[in-house]
Amino acid sequence: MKPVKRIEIIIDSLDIRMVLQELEDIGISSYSVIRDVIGSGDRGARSGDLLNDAMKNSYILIACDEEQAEKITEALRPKLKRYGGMCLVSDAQWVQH
Amino acid sequence: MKPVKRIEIIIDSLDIRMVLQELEDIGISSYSVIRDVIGSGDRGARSGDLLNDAMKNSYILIACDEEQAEKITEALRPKLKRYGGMCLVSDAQWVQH
Amino acid sequence: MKPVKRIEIIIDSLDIRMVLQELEDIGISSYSVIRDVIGSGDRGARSGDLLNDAMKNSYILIACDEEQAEKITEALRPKLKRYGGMCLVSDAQWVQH
Amino acid sequence: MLNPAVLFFFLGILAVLARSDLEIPQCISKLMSLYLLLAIGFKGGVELSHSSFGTEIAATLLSAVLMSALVPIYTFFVLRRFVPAHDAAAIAATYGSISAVTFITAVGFLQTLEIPSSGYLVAAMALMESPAIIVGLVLYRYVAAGQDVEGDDFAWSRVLREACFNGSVFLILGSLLIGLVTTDAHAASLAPFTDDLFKGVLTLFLLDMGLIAGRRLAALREAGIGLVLFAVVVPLVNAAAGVAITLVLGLGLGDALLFTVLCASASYIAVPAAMRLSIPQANASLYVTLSLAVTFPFNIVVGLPLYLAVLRWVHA
Amino acid sequence: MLNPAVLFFFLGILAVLARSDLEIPQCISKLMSLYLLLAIGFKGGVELSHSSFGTEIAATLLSAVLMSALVPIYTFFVLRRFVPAHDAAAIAATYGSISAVTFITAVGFLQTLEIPSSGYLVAAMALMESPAIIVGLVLYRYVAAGQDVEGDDFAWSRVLREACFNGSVFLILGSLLIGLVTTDAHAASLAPFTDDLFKGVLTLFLLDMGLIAGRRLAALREAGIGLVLFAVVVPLVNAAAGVAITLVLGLGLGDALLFTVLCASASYIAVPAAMRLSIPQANASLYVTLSLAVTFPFNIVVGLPLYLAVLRWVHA
Amino acid sequence: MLNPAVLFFFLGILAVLARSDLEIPQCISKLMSLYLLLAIGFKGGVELSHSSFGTEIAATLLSAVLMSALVPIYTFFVLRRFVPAHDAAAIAATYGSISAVTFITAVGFLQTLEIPSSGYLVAAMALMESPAIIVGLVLYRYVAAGQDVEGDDFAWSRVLREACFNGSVFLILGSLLIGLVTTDAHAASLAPFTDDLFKGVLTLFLLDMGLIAGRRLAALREAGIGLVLFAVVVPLVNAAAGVAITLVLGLGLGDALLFTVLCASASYIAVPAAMRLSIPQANASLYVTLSLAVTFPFNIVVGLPLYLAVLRWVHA
Ligand SMILES: Nc1ncnc2c1ncn2[C@@H]1O[C@H](COP(=O)(O)O)[C@@H](O)[C@H]1O
Ligand SMILES: Nc1ncnc2c1ncn2[C@@H]1O[C@H](COP(=O)(O)O)[C@@H](O)[C@H]1O
Ligand SMILES: Nc1ncnc2c1ncn2[C@@H]1O[C@H](COP(=O)(O)O)[C@@H](O)[C@H]1O
Ligand code: NA
Ligand code: NA
Ligand code: NA
Repeated sequence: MKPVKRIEIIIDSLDIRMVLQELEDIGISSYSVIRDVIGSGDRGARSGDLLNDAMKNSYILIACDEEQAEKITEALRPKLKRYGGMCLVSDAQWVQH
Repeated sequence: MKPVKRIEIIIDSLDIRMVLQELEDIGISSYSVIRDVIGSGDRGARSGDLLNDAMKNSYILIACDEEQAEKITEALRPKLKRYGGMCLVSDAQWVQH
Repeated sequence: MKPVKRIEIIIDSLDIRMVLQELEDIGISSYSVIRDVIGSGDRGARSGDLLNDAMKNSYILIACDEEQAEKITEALRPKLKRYGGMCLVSDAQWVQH
Repeated sequence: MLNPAVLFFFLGILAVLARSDLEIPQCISKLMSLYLLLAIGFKGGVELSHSSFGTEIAATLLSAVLMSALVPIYTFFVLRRFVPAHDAAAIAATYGSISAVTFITAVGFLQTLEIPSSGYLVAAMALMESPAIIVGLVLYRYVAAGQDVEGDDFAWSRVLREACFNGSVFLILGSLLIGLVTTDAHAASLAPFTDDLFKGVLTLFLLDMGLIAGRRLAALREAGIGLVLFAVVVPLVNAAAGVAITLVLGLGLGDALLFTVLCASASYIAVPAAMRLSIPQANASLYVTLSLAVTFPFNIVVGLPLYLAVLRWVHA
Repeated sequence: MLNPAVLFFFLGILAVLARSDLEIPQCISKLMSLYLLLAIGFKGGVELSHSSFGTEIAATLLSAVLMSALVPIYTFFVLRRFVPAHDAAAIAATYGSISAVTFITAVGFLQTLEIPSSGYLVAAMALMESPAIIVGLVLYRYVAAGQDVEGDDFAWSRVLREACFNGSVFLILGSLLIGLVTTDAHAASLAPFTDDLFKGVLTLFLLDMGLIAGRRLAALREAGIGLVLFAVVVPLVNAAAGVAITLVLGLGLGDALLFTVLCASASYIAVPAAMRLSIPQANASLYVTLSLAVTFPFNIVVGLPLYLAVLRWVHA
Repeated sequence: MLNPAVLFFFLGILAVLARSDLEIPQCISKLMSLYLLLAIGFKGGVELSHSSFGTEIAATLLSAVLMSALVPIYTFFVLRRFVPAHDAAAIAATYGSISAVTFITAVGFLQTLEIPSSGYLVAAMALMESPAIIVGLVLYRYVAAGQDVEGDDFAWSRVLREACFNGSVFLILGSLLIGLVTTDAHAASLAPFTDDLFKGVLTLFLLDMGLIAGRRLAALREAGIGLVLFAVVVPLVNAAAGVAITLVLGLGLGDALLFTVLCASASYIAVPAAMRLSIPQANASLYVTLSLAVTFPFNIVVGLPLYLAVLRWVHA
């Protein structure tokens, strides 16, 4: 098992394309996305019940090494500031295969 | 980055309103919810295939400080005892923005 | 609160039955599943937009003790090798109820 | 008689047994059940608007409510001998309440045989969902349970709201009322949706019900032979009571069949949701499986033609 | 006049107020809105293919675009006195743009009254979505905002694409063009889908809109009485302007109503999506709530009959 | 000839190219494909119940199975020169199997031209899904693969179940059998659902297919020009073989077209699912992209009119 950083991002569903583009730009090509997430935060409730993806969040999970984690959080910080959302970093072990 | 507690709750979808109400009551207004979760536990399989939300779970993710985490787990303990489900607490770093 | 291992598995949706069967075989009967996960990895993008569950992932979350975690990762390793996917292990506290 | 809708139900069960990956996403199940409830409620309301509200209707609705309240009582005392009080109460409520899908299948059955029925039976259906839940809870809390129920956060207000305003009751009653006040011109403009598609959607929906019921078959073993028998005998007893009541009330053949089917059917939508909140100790897998994997197929396959034959015989 | 579609809208609101768990999954909402946009676009195109493109059509489309561009300007300067510039710009764009659902409800309303209308109004609808967004952004970025907009990653290309190629505009215009080139035989083979089901799907969809609007009612308090008044008065002002324009253009009654309704309606699909990307500071809850929970119900309940009465009076 | 269904397919592709956010949720795609499979199977069964089972039918079904088994063999040996054995086997199985959507589009195409066809071609379609999968696997495991396949947890039982009982095969065959035993009165009561809506749902579904295919276009570069050519030439070769067989069998024009289209089409539902389980090394993106983004559009746009013209010519 290999120690990795586990990055969780919650961001507006409308911004997901932009974030994935950002990840690609900094060379991250492995990630997982859960598209339908609702919630509540500083910008109020997001109930996910409109006719499009406005008012809905998505969840991104990335397992990567420490250096990449650094890059990702640096790239995301201004986006999170501008568009809202949340980003958590924690530790995990990657089961090698 | 700021150290935070990362609380994960899995609970019956029918109870989700109640849990969110409980969170509001103790002053937690930031959380994320994934509504369609299936699973299996002490009370058997939950296949999520009925015509309503019976037999289905929801997942709640909360990033908060240690004190709030304490409050949340205390408030949830009796609910989990009565209605089933699970609650995990782990450590994470919050990317400040 | 009781320390537990928190196992996260991301695997092809078509393989989910097989993985759950594997879990049952080694005596794990408590788990949660999120069925609709998309992503990208070594085997390219998985956009989840075909007419069946090909090209889509599922997410499994298991809280268990260390010994069980060992068993699970050992059982999954060859599957992950053959079918792709990812498995992370991290630490958490189980809120007892 | 080979009704394609019923055959699709069996196709669904077969798909599960053959371990096929045939599957209908839950939101599609929800769409179909929303559609069927809206259509049946609306059509019931439109029909009702053409009939005059008389004592027959009032007597039928009253009998429906009474049946829904009485069935849980006798079944509860029978069940208590075999299962814990919380399970007995939950199963009793299940059998006192009704299954909208069974009712809708019966309406389709009558349509095919061109036997007329009245719209107010839809109102009877909606009224029969809640009394059983309330009676089941009263039995559990005041008759059976000891320290079990002390200090829990039970609130009648929440349970009553759940019992009376749950989605399906709300939609049926709402659609019925809207149908009642809708002009014939408006109703006609909706007919391609509410009428013409009805049988087809019901067919696809029964395929889905077959898949759902099939997946529950494995849980039957857990329930045991005694409860499975219960799930066949109680509908028959209730249907017999229903037939007797329709004779007293003097209902026409179609209405009598619908009334009988309501008595014989058991809930798997409203009751499980209400029980989870009010008797969480009860084993949901048990009561859902009995009503969904035994009583529902029994009613639509054996029950419908049987009840009709009996009604034809006693009405003659 | 008791239109069942409108009654179902109220049933949805009532379900929220009664705290019923009635709910329509989001993918079903999407299915219904896809269907309605496709059907309305396609039928508009087919009708258009039977009429000759003349100056009346060109003048109407031009007026539509102008209205969509001018409304945000006056509303922006009104709003700036009460709310921050970013919210003012977002709300202004919201009211300059249109609501496809309101338009579709108006088409259903005309069908019931058997008042004819032309297909090119569908084109007008599609053309009115984007100008308001662009004008709103120009006002915000070049008129009002100071250091707010410096150094952000704003890109007109991305916003224009969002404004012009968003899913609903794209589907309406695409379906319109396809309808335009479709032969009558093909159109007839699609009619059971695009025509016969239209009213029924609209009815179920309005139930859903009622649920969605109902859930937003709580947010009205946050908006305050001033903005709620705004959400009723501005549609009336715009409708009055619309009526005047239809007189100048000499439109028939049905077309005039549709044009008026477009002017009076406010967006809650395209604009929120575009605003999120371009003015993320704006409070989405504010502008979505005003258009969805105030202006939309106002237009379909009070507006439609009112505008029709006025148009009948001025056209006479 | 401007068929709106095909135009909607292009609208979908265009939406992707224009980077519009137009999107159809996956569960809606599933609903539409469930509906289309059920409708086509059921109607096929009903038609079949009116025809007598003779040698023509038996010979056609046998030829269909043979084509499905033989196509993978020749394509496999061609492909092996260009791609690794696991990809060759997976692509070979893809082209031996069939695409239900292409078949359904062809049925719609015939309906529009009012060319009659027989129900048993639906059975042929269902029978052609599995043999190709099995032959592809045999080739891979016993002809090509070396140490690759040693020690893996491959189980024929699991793969055969997947190949024969996968959701779409199961639903088509089940619906066909139910259609076969359904009385005309029952079938008529389902017609507004199974017949009248068919073209409309197909149209919306092709919009969805356009979106899905459009998203795969980017992956074509990865496949390379050689494989793209393969994805156009092999359908033509198989179609030619199909035409020859229909001449030998003496099929009518409509049946001949459907048979030819089955030969020419390539799978993107059943085969990808089966390959994932049995040849996980194969690059799914490759074979799905070829069949979905090249062969499928080629068949419905160029193929259908071309094959019909050729068949008309040879049949004359
Ligand atoms: N502390 C938190 N814990 C969990 N989720 C959060 C938290 N803060 C924000 N979120 C998620 O991020 C979304 C946007 O947050 P905000 O920008 O603060 O409104 C919310 O709708 C939540 O889904
Ligand atoms: N150890 C566990 N790991 C992951 N999920 C669990 C675990 N235990 C319970 N769950 C989830 O919580 C739900 C209710 O659990 P229970 O009350 O034990 O039946 C289950 O259906 C699972 O989704
Ligand atoms: N480093 C990672 N972080 C997050 N998710 C991953 C990662 N690697 C793989 N995955 C997920 O696992 C799936 C299969 O991975 P792979 O077998 O590498 O193609 C991907 O589609 C992702 O959803
Ligand atoms: Na009953
Ligand atoms: Na407007
Ligand atoms: Na083929």
